[in-house]
Amino acid sequence: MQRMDRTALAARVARDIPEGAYVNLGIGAPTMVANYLPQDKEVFLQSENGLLGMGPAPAEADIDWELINAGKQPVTLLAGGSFFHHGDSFAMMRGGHIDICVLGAFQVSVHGDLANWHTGAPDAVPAVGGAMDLAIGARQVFVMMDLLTKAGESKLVEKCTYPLTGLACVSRVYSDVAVFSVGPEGARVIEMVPDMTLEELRGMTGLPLEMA
Amino acid sequence: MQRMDRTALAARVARDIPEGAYVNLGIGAPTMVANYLPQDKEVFLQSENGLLGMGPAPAEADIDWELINAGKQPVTLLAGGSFFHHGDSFAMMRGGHIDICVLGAFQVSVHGDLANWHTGAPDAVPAVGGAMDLAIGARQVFVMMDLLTKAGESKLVEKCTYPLTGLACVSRVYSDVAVFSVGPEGARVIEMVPDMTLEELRGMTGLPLEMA
Amino acid sequence: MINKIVDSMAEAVAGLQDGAAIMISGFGDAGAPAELIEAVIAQGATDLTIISNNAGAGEVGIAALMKAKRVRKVICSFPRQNGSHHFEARYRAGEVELELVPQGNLACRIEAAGAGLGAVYTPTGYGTLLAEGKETREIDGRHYVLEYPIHADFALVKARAADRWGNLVYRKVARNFGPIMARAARTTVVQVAEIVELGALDPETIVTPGIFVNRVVLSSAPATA
Amino acid sequence: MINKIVDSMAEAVAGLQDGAAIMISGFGDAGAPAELIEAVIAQGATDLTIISNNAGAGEVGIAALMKAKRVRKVICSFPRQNGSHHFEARYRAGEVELELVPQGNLACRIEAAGAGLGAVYTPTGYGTLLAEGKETREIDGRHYVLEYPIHADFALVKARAADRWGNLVYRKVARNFGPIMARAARTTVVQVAEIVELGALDPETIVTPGIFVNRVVLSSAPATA
Repeated sequence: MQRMDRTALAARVARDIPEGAYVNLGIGAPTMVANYLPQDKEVFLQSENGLLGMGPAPAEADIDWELINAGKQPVTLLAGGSFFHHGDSFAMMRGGHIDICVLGAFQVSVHGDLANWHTGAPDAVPAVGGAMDLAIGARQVFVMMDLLTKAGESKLVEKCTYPLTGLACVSRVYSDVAVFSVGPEGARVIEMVPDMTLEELRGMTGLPLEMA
Repeated sequence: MQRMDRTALAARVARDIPEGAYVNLGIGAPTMVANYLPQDKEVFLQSENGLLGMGPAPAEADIDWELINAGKQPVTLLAGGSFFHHGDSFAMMRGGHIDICVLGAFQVSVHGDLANWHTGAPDAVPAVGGAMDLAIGARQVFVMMDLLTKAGESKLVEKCTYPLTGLACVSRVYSDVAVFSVGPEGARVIEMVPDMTLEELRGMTGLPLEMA
Repeated sequence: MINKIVDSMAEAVAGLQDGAAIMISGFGDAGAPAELIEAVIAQGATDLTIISNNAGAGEVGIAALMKAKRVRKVICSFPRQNGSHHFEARYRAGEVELELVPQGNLACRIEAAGAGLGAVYTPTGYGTLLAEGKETREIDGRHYVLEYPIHADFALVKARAADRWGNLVYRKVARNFGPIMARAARTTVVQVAEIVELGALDPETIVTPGIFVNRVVLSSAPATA
Repeated sequence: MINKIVDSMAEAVAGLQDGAAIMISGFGDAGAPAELIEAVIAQGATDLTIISNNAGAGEVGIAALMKAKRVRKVICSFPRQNGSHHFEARYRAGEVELELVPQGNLACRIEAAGAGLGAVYTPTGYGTLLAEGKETREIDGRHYVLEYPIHADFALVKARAADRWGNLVYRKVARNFGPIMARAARTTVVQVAEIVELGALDPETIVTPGIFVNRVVLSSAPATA
């Protein structure tokens, strides 16, 4: 079975982002989606620390530590980009102005509940950042994740056991072996990697999956 | 008895505005206070339609209908002034950032209730503008008014009979014959015009007034 | 390539439905998108709810909408002013409903809509006629009124300049309600005096980022200096 | 003549009391007023509540305040990051209380304070651990959590330039929390890279009007181009 690696997965997510979309890419793997957006189409990247129209990483010589993304990596600003304060930035999210956000996850439920901020470990120092705002604010939330944990447990679940980030907020899950829709009617399989079968996906997840 | 006319009253109010104060002057007579602020002191005038650092009226040739005050009269902007939107403008007021606002009134109660937006006439088309926001937002609300109506009734009252603009919001009343403090402990007389007596003020208002 | 600039006022207001709620920027004439309002009259939508600071004065702008009997309801702070005879006539005839809102509550309800808040507790209006029947609460010794967001189907906004992504800058006090209304409507349409190249607006000084703007149209009125 | 410019970092933070609540701008290092924080350490106030996006990393800024054991409580969204060992050590030792707030709720609670709102209903956090015990309400079919304003005694803000009235402009994403914190504190102190003549800042592009600023101090750090 040919799993998608992170770059293939980022490219797959990028294919579902239409021209003109306002998009927030979460910290970590979702940031890579930017590398696969078609050069000839204009997609607007927002970063919650106060910029819209984010461009690619700068050359070493052009790094400016007052021009960084939410992951604190140096970025650039495209012509037509803008800066704004945190109040306005989160109004953009909470107010439903972001079309798509792409996030990582520990778990996603078949109804779209998201757990991605806290492992629930009692000794962990918690940190949430903008995860909860993005989860409930964006019109569509795409999750990018491996379907299974390293221990082989499904991260697509009937009900999340990790502390939730947001309820019923995810619409799609892009995993290394399949793409799912999730929501009020449960999870459906949109596509699978070559050689993957529905039966196998059911086995991996323990869910009664059907094709969308 | 020598009553203060509007210009004398405006000059009297101006004397109580310290340098550095952020001040909003209401529509009508309060606007005249600006003419009596000392030239050598800096007082910051805010107008709720989105400017801070308002200057005097322009010369005829310099009138710009996109540079007006809340009364829709042409004004100027001082060096150091700024423009902002209505959300920010009313955050300035509601958030307690305006030190003093000066308003006209139909009635003020001895406890500082203000009535200045509606006569209560059933056939009147109501209009409120920013009156209620100013009344409760500014740290101090000064009222400028004649003490009596044309019919000879006191506008400083035990309890307002006109519809209220705000509760317990006025701290001082500058009238044509006396200056009063109002508030939790009731009305007190701060000063009177020459030849006015406390007895006469009691007669005019029907209130058991004492000197502050 | 994304280009939010449309070629005509008619295109700018296309799709406006009967019964729509429309926000209209402006404080008096400053910032009022007169040409867009003319286009609404020409377009024909009726039974409109108008959300604006004023209810129109004279013969153009919102007053012309009133005169043309296109308005069912007005949500505003200051409907009574010199020349507001068209509003007053409709209002006294019982043809137009008025929701009178203190100006700062109007602003913060529009802001709440744009920012996705469900409701806010505001001190303005507490204990007055305009808070009658509304839920109140005492918080830290102060009294507040619960006010709900105001959303709109369309916002008609006037700005000074825009680029093809819909980034906006305004001019002096014509800014007023424009930036907050642009955020609170499903479709935001902006009449500008000037269209500039992408990148010509300084990213530090853009007041309304293009994310809040759907259509931009060039005004035929001369730009103010 | 009003001149909000003070001559030293010490003067900028004068009057800070033990037990004060301090807002500190910055998202990571961008916009963090490092010199003002150094001045707070030198000034000696302790038992502080820090309201900021992060809880410090490395050895300077908020991390230095943590190391110096001046902090009783942190209200922030993202305390755990590379180099946040000083916070983590104090937190695990039970010496520092943590109120974890989603970043957008942190922003809107600070905005509510500056705008004089009593509370707001926000959708963020509904149904999660961070809303446990909080009042909730369903409005138009959506669930919201009631969140209260966050006020502060001092705000320490970094901006690019100021004039003597305290008007501010920022630089790129160093703007972040500065403008909203400046409005929410009793005393707002700003560290700037440049002081300009009154009138040198374009009135259309001032981000924080001077009404929100009490003291301005020139940073000795070189201005970023």
